[in-house]
Amino acid sequence: MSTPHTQIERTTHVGDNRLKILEAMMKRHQYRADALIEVLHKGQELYGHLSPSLLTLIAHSLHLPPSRVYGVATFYHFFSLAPQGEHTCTVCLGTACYVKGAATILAALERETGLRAGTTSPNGRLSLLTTRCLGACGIAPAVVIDGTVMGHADDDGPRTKLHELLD
Amino acid sequence: MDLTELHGIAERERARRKAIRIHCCTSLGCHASGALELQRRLEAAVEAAGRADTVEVVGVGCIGFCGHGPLVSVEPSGLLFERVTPEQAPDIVAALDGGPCAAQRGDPNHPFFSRQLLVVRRNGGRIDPERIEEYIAAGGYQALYDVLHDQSPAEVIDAITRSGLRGRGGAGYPTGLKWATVAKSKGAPQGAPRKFVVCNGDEGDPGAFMDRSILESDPHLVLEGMSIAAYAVGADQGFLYVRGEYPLAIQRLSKAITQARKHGLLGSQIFDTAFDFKVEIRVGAGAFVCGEETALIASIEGRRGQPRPRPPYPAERGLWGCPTLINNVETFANIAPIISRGADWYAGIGTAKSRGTKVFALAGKIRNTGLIEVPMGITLREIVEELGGGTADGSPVKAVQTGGPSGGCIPASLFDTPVDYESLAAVGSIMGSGGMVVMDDATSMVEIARFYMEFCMDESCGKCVPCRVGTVQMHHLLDRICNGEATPAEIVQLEELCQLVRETSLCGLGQSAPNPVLSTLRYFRDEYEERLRHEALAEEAP
Amino acid sequence: MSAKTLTIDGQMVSAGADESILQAAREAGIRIPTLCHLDGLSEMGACRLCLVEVVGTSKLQPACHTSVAEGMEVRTDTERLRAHRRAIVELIFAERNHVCAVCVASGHCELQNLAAAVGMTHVRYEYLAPSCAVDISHARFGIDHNRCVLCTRCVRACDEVEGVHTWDIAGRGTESRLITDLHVPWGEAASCTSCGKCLLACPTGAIFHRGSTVAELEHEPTRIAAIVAARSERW
Amino acid sequence: MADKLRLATVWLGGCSGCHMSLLDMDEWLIDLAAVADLVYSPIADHKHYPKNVDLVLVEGAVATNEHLELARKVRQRSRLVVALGDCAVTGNVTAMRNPLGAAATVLQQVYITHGDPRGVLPDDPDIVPRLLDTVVPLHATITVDLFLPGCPPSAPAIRALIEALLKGETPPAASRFG
Repeated sequence: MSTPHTQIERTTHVGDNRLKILEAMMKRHQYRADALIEVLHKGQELYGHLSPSLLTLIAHSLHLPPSRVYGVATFYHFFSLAPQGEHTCTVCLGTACYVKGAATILAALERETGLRAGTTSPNGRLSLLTTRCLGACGIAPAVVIDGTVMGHADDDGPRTKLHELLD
Repeated sequence: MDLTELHGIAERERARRKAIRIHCCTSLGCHASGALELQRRLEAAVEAAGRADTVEVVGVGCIGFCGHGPLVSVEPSGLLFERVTPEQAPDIVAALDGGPCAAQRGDPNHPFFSRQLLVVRRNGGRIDPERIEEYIAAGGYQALYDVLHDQSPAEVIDAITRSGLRGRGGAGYPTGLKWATVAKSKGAPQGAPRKFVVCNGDEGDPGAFMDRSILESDPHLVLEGMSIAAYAVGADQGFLYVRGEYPLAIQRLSKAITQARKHGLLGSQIFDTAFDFKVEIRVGAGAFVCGEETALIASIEGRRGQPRPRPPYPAERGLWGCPTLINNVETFANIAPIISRGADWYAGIGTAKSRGTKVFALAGKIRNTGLIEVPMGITLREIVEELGGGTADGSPVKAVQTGGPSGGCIPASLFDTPVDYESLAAVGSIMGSGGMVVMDDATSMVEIARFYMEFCMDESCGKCVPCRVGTVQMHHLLDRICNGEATPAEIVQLEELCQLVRETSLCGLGQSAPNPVLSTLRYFRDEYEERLRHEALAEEAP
Repeated sequence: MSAKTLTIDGQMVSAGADESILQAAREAGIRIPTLCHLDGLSEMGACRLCLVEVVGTSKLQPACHTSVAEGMEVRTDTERLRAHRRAIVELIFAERNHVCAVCVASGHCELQNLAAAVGMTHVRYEYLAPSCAVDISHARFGIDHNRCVLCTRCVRACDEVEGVHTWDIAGRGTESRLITDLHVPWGEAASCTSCGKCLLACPTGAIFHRGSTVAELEHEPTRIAAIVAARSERW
Repeated sequence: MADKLRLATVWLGGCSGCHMSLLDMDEWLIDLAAVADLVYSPIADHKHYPKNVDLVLVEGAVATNEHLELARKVRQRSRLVVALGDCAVTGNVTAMRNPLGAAATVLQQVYITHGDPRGVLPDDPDIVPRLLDTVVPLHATITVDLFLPGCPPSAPAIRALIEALLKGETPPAASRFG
C-alpha cells in the first residue's frame, strides 16, 4: 500500500507546490486535531475538492481516524468530495432572495443548463449550485458566478453571463 | 503601546485626513454592484480635477441603504448619492461644492436614516475598515485601555449587567449574567485552568446580514469587545467563528487582527498590563446548526458540528472542557460603546426589559432594503412603513418574518407590536439575530412555512431523532398541503408533529424548527385550509 | 459519596450525587425506555426516548444525561411522555426500512421491543423508504443500513472501548450514514480489528454475524459494560 | 339469522400467510361459523364485496390500483376494518420494493435488467393490475379501526381479537411486529 504522500505527488506536476503549502499550514497549526476544518478549507482551496488520498493524507498528518475526517468533511456543505466544474453558478436561496423569486431564477437556470441544482455537467465545465444565504439580502435576488456576486438578478442576467463564459 | 501612543496614532490620523472625504461603500451589497470600480474612478476623478490636496476617496464599511447601492457619501457636507455608476465619478467630484449632478441624490434626512440610532454601527460608512488608524481616530481602543487600567473585572461585569444588554444572537440571555457565570466558573476538576472567549459570527439565518456588515465595516469594534470580555472573565484566548460564506468579512478581520497584534492591542501584556489575549479566526464550513453554542464548540474543536445536551453549559464547560464565553458579533460590538459612554446611558435606550438598540437587516418585498439600527421598543409599523417605506410597488404588506427559521411570521394587523424580546415572543416569533423579511400578498404563507422547513430539514445535524426525522415528516406534510393533496386530518398531524419536535428535540434548531409553521398556522390558517383537498372522499364519508 | 433523595413517579428514591435520573430510576425498579444509551459507553442524549418531566422546569430532560438533585420530583410516565415516545419510535420506523419479518434480530431487537413497550400499533407517518446499502465485505460481519437507527452505539463502542474509531457517521440529517474508515467497504477498513464490539452494542439487526438468518441474531449489549468494568478493575 | 356477524376477509398485497393463520384457528372456526357469516373471502367463492359488512380482516399492503379500489370499497361497505398482519399494518415485505424506485423502475429491473434483457414488460391493464408507485400500508389509503401486527399474527391473537369484538369489548393491545 502506498503512502498518501506518494499518491498525492503522483497526480501533481513538477513545480506544483500545493502540497508544500498544505504541509506548512498544518505545521503552523502544530498538526493539532482541532485544526481539521481549517486544514480541509485549505485543502479544498488548493485542490478544488477533497479527494480520498487528500483526506487520508490529512488524517495521517493530524493523527486522526480516517472515519472522523470523512465524517467532518461530509458534515459541512462547503466541502466537496468530487471535483467542481470549471465554472460555478450559485443561486442564493436565502429568505430575501426566495421571496424575490430566486426559485424561478434557479428553475430557469436548470432548464437552460440541463443541470439539476447541486450537480456538475458531464463535460466538467459548469456546476450549478445553491447556497443558503450570502448575506446579500439588500440586493436580492443574488446569483454568484465564479465568485462574482450579481445583485438584483433576473432570469436573463445570469443566463447571458453563463453564455459568455461557456460559448 | 501606551495611552500616549494610542492618542498619537489618533492625532496623526486626524492630521493626515483631507478636508473633504468621499466615502465609497465597499461592503458586499455595493461591492457586488461595482463599488470597487467606482472607487477607482472617483480617485481618478479627484486627481483629474486637481483636488487631491483637499479631497480623499475612502473605501468605507456599510452605509446601510444596500438596496440603493453603490452608495457614496461626502463628509463634511453630508451629501449622499445612490446607484452611482463609474461614469458618474467626475460628476460627483464636480458636485462636491453643492453644484448640480447627474448622479442620483439620496436624502440623508430620509426616515431610513433619521429614525436610526447608531451605537454599534456608528463607524459604519464612516471609516475605512482596513485601517486600524481610522478606528483609533474614532476613539477606538480607549475603552479597552480604560478597563485594563481603571476597572477590575468585576466592575466591568457590573457595568455590562447594569447596561441591561442582552444577547443579540436571538435568545436574549442577559450578557452580564453570562459573563459573571464564566468569570466565577472554575471548569472541570481535571481540566486545564484556561478560559476562552468565542465570538459567534455564524450568522446562519437566511435573510440576515447584520453580523456580516458589522464585521466588514468595523472589525476592530468586535475585537475590542472581545478583549474587554476576555479581561472581565479571565480568558487569554479568543476564537472568532465566521461563516465561510463571508469571505470579505474574513479578509477584513484577518487584516484587523494582524494590525491589532502589530500595535500590541492583541497579544501579550496589552497596554503594558498583565493582560494577554490572542484571537484566532475559525472559518465555518456551511452548517446552520453551528450557531448553536455546543455545536459551535464542536466545530471549533474540529469535529462534526453536533450539539450536546446542556447542562453543563459552555460557561461551565465549553471548549476543551474549559469555561467558555460565547457571545454573538453584535453583542460584542455593543461592549466598547457601553464602557465608553456608561451603563446608564445605554440602559436609557430602549424599553425596561430590552435595553439598547438592535440592528436589523430589512429585506424582502420592501422599498428600502438595507441595514438599520433602531432603539428597542420601536414598533414594527415604524420600521416597515417609515424606515422601510412599505413595498416597492405600493401593494399592502402582508407580514414580516423575524427570527428566520427559528422565528415566525407576524401579520400586518399586529404591526403595532413593539420590537423587544418579550413582545415578539408573545406574538409567536422571536427577536432572532435581526433578520426581517417583509412579505406582500404575492407571498404564500404555506410556501414560506415549507421553505423554512426545508431549510431546517437540510440543516438538521441528524443527531436526535425528532429533529432528524420529524423535520422531514413536517416538510412532507407541508409539501402535500402546498400541492393540494392533503386532508384536514393532516393539518392536525402537522400540529402534533410541531409539538413533538418542539418539546423533544435536543437543541434549539429542532426546538424552534416548528415556529414558522405554528406562527403561519396561527395567523394564516385560512391559507392552509384553502389548499386542502376539497372533494369529499367517498370511502371515508361517515 | 453524598446521597440525594428524590421522588420518581411518586416513589422516594435515594441515589448517589453523580448518578443520572436513569440510573436512579433503574435502581428503584422504574423502567424508562432508552435506545442510544448503553451501559459502559458515554451518553449521547440523542434518541430522546428517556425524556422525563422534572417538576419546576417546563423543558423535558433526558434521564440519561441529567444528574439527580436533592428534592427533585421526576415523572417518567405521563400521558404526554407516552405520546412523545410512541411518536419517536414511529419516526424511527418510518425513517429506514425496518422489516421485522425478515430481520436477523427479530425477537431480540431493542427497536422491536420498544415498539411493543410504547404501544405502537402502526406508523402514522409516511415511510421514507430510502435506498440503503448492505455491506458484507467483512469476513465475519455485515452491516445492513436499512436497519440502522443512528444511535452511534457502535461508533462509541469502537472508539471508547476498543480504542480504534473505525466507525463514524458521514453526512448529516436523515442522509447520515455509518461509515468505516474513509467510507470504504468494511472488509477493506484497515483500522478494524474485527473485535466485534460494534456487533455486541448494536440494538437492532443492522450489524450482524455473516450467516445469521432470520431471528437468529442475539446481541449481547451487556458485555460492553462487562468489558468496561473488567478493564477499570485492572487499571 | 339476521343477528349473525357479517364477517369478511380480504387479501391485498401479501403472501396469504395471515389467511393461513386464520385457518390455523382450527376447530374454533366451527364455533365462529355459528355466530358469523363469512360474506366475502379469498377462501370462499364470492365475486363481489357485499354491503353492510360488520367486520372485515384485511391482509396485505396496498400495492396496485386494484388493491386501492378494493380497499376503498371495503371501507365504504364495512363497519369495522382491521388491518391484519404486518403487510397491512406496515407494508412489510410487500413494501420492500419501495426503495428501488417507482413502478416503472421496479418493473424494468425485475422483468428486464435482472430477468430477460430481451423480454417485455407486462402491459394489459384489464388483466394485470397496475402497480402503484409506492406500496403503502392500509391506513395510508383508508381509515383503519384496528391493527393486528405480526408476520403472520398468530391464530390465538386473531381469535382473541374476534372474540373480544363479538363480546363488544376492546380487543387486547397489539402484540409485536414480525
